[in-house]
Amino acid sequence: MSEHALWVPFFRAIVVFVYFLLVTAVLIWAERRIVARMQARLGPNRIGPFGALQTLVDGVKMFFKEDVTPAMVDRPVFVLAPLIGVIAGFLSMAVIPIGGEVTLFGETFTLVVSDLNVGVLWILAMGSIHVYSVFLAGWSSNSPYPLMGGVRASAQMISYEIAQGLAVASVVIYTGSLRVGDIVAAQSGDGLFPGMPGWNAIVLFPAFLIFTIGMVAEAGRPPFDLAEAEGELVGGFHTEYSGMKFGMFMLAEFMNVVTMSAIMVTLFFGGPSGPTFGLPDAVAWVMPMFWFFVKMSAFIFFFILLRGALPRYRYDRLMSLGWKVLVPVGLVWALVTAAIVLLEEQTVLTTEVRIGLGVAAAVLVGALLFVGAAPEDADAIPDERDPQDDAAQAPGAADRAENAEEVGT
Amino acid sequence: MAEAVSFWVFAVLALGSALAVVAMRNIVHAALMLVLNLLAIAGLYLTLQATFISIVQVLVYAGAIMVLFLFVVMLLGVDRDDTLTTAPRLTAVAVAGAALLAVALLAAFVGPYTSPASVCGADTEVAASSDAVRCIGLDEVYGEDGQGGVVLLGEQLFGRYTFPFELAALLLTVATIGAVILARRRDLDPEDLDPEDLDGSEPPPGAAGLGSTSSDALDLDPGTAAADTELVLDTAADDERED
Amino acid sequence: MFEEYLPVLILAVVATAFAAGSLVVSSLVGPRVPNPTKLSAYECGNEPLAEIRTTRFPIRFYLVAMLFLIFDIETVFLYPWAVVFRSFGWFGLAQMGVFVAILGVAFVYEFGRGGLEWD
Amino acid sequence: MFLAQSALGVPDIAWSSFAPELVPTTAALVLLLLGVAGRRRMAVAAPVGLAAVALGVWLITIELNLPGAVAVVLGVALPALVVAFPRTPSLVQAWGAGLALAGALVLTLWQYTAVLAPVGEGPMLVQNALQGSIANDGIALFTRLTVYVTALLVIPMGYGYLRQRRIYRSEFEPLLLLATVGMAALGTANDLITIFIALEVFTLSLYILAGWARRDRRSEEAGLKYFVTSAIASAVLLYGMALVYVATGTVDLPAIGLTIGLVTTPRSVAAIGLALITVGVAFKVSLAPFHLWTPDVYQGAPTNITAFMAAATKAAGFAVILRLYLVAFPTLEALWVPVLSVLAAITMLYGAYLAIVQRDLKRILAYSSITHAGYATIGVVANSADGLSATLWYLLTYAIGTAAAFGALIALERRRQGEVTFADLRGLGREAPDLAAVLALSMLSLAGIPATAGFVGKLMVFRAGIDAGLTWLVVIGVVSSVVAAFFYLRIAGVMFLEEPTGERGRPQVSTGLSVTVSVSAVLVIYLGIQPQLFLDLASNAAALVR
Repeated sequence: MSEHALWVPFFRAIVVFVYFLLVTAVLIWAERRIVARMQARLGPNRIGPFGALQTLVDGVKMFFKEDVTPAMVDRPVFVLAPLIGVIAGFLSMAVIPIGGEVTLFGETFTLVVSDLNVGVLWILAMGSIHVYSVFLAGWSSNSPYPLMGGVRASAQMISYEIAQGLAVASVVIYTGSLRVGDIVAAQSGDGLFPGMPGWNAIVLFPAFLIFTIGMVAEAGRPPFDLAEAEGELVGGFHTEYSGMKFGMFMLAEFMNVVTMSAIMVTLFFGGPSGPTFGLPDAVAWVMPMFWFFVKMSAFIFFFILLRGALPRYRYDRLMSLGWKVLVPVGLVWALVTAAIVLLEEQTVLTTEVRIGLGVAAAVLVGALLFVGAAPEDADAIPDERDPQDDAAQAPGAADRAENAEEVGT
Repeated sequence: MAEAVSFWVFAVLALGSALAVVAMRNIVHAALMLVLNLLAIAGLYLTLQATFISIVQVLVYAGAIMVLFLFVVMLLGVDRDDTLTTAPRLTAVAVAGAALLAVALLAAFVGPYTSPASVCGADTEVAASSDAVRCIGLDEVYGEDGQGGVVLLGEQLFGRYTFPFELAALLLTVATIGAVILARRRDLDPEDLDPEDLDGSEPPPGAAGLGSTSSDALDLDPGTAAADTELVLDTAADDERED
Repeated sequence: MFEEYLPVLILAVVATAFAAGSLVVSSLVGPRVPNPTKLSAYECGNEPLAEIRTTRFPIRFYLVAMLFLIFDIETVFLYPWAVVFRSFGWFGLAQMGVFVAILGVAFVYEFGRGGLEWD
Repeated sequence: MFLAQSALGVPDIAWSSFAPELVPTTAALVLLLLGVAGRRRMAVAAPVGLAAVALGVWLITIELNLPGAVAVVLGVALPALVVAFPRTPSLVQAWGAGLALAGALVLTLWQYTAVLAPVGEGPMLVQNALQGSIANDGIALFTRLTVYVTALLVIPMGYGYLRQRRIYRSEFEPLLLLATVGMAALGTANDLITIFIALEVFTLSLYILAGWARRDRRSEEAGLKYFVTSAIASAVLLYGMALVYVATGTVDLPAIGLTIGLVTTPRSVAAIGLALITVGVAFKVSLAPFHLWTPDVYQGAPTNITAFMAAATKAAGFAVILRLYLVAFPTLEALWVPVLSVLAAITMLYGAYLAIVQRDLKRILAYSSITHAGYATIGVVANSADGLSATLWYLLTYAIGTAAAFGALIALERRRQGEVTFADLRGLGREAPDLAAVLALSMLSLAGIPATAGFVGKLMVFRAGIDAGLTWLVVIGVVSSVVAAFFYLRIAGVMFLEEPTGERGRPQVSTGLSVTVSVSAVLVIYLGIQPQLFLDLASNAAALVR
């Protein structure tokens, strides 16, 4: 990385920070409007044009709300938990390019906080730090619903972290670099035939599917918002939170949607790359930002649609989906990707063969995915154990008595 | 300059949090301090230019191992007043041992690495003249790859260390078996318990003794068997609590 | 190196300042009217149970965390491999294939033992 | 130099260098699958068997007849076993594991005769394979022999026992096989990383195995205690290895051996690393004062697992000790020889002394195993070819004697349903003369009475010690042997000279158990009166990859 003037890093960091904060604010408003539309309501429409300033007003309102800290909480951790969430959320955006090269006051640089050489791993690492926010919020509240919600949510997050990690691994295998800049650059060319975008989402379709499911689960959004299933767990891990601390969790949650969409666009849809329509250079630098925003908005919209359209998943199904389907499929797909890469390198495959291979692989993995995701009866191994076991293990009651004793102690 | 500053920041952070881990009374607070310690170590790796190792440190240690740790704390239902106490005598022994090791390490490192005669000392002429390869920064070793050491690491891991790499798969397999066995309540394979099996075509060695001497566990009479508790982890599974 | 991480550091500082600042400001300007009910645990209006912390969680969660650790390590091994496997060709693929196959056996075993069931 | 040597491109895989481990590894994975396959056992067994047969045929066509034959036999045996025991999958597991271990033994011998000593009589070659991860030399050969023989003895020995205690699970054989593989790999490991991972493979398996009897508090305790102490020991060992790497810049043992002598190597760092490594390995082979976990763990663990732990871990542990000290740290001899000598002296005296005051036979054998670790260390500190072959030989005889002793204990324990004390031995010579004879024989061998295997071992170790000028240590060893002989002979005496007390059932000796204890008894006598073949092997095997 070449040397820049000292203001450049500050500029990059602050631009990205403000960018994502604004997008998050817009998302909160957009979600309320769109979901309202899906439910034949109006949604917020008083403040600003189409109620667009509603989020701002809500944010200000948060400051003037009482911040109740219940008596039984573990204070330092109780305060720390929402902070971790927000900070990890912002940091995971550090490697995402929100636009192309820009020239400002004689300095030319890419619109990204920093194109770290461990790029994609940075995203995953911040995701794994985010788990602490949820877990610690539940633990420090010292109250039943948050505790369960926290453990549930963190178990869900770590389960899908594996699936996501495997999907990202496929991308890295295909690209051969961990650097986000390289991954974006590798997608900027043509796809299998001229005119088709070289997006990873097409070539690595199964990985894309896994990542899509994984990102919804990671963000804890409907239909995978089990952690705060209000019917069973009230608010989940943040039940005991109020005021600005609650606001932080809300911010982190919505920011997660933005981050996940941005990561998705970066890894699978070519990031800010896109046609410039032969515009003059003076204007062309806007196009990457435009493309990035459009693509990201599409995924944010997808998140909102999911929320509006789908009922909540059941927790056991959710965990089964993650472990029994996504993890094995992700592993196999990573190896298949590597095999395809090697084939590409060693023999000159014709376009037809490539397409054929890709379709075959995608169908195979897709089929696995849907067979696995089918209702439980289809894939459950008949459990021959239990009845025999209870019969054979004569003092089965002793087992239970033991438990009772143990619980009592 | 930046390197020195970040080194000192992370080093102090690492030391302080490590001390806090042993000093904290609340187990979750101690665990959080350990997380901080691991992150500080990751920072030290970063200072060393080993960015890949650094991020893996965050992913695996802070992101996975400590999460497992916290889950186990939840599993055991550790009360917040549950303090970690050690007998004073043991504490004294531990402190003495740690101090001894610290002094030994200090002595061992300070001598060879800082004296003017040392290849790693400030005296660059000595460093240049002798076998100074050990004193170059990782930056130069990684030099070419520009990926924070991941290329170098990969080439070593999959070229030179093929055998231990595959052994690691066996290690993880054993760990999986252990986790499943620990988490399961039942001791036996039910199919093997089926009495018909025992009268099968070829009686397993020792089956003859089953009926005559004992019908149940060998080691305990039924009364104590019921009282004898299983591992806490096992019975802690208060299965219906969650739902 | 330093150049690369300086913006990240700045971002971290800005994010921390934003988050912590919000909390501080809200604690300054927000009202504070405590009462015993507010300060007790929320249990849908029931009298709070006393000792939530002695609750033990199902062993399933432990198993999930353990498996997460195992497969996380496997995933972490995939990254350096992903970057370099081209230079090893088919041998590289076979090497990771064996690794994944061995863990695949562990995975199938676990599946068969019901370790992935959430009952 | 900086990060070991750089080996780019496709590394060379010398299959023969780890061929013996491939069989039990594959078997463990297949048996693991079979254990959960339920009614679909054949769907696992048939393709695997077919693949193995195909592999075997291919091996035979390229003139690798013996490995090919092993693959074919095992490939045929697997489906055959599934067909033969349709209702008792546990027997498939036990037989499968046994056959795999037998295959591993055959391959070990094939490797020795075909690769390492092709002429037969000439000095053994050493093989440095897989870019230095594996060294096939005398240590590797003997570790493999000891470990595979022990595992082969333990499987039939424990089958009935586990079933009767109702603690049999299908994971038992896979775990035992994986532990065996880990130990064998440790015997061949020639760099610090491989050493550590192999060590963890087998200790992790043993943690699980030691806590196998979930309903038995003592077994739980054994598992937990072994886990905690051994994990700490592993951490200390790893710390030591890291320091050695810091000092030398390499993880290859021969390279460490070369580098550590250079003036540019900071010796003080290497010395601290060596000290930590010594603590770590002393824990693993339970040298006093790092033996505190041993009695409780050996007593609590199910007896067949104790037999395996006592016999096989010693072999693996000493393999790594020999390799570390003789290959990597010969230039630091002045540091480790006195330390290890003192440890050995303490171990021999302390173990023998504490064994006398025990009442539980498993505890006696535990302290006996500690004492024997001391004797074996004499061969290490002799720091010579003789010492090396003496230790290797000693571990083999010790393993067989210990396996026989624990086998006899299993029979007694099954009758008694609990711990076995001296009272249970009274008059055993009259009730069950065969069992008593085996137990007595193994005691004589462990005591080192002439005409048993143990005698030859002790003789060799002591001679190596004297040759190395460690007379004081040998004197302590002799004193310790005399003390130890007291309790060994007391066990034998109680069985034959005292009257039985009260009504007791006959000891339960299953077929598998009786076969294994008989085989071990025969081996004990055979190695005692006809040691020449193995002695030649041992002295021939005193070649190291340096």
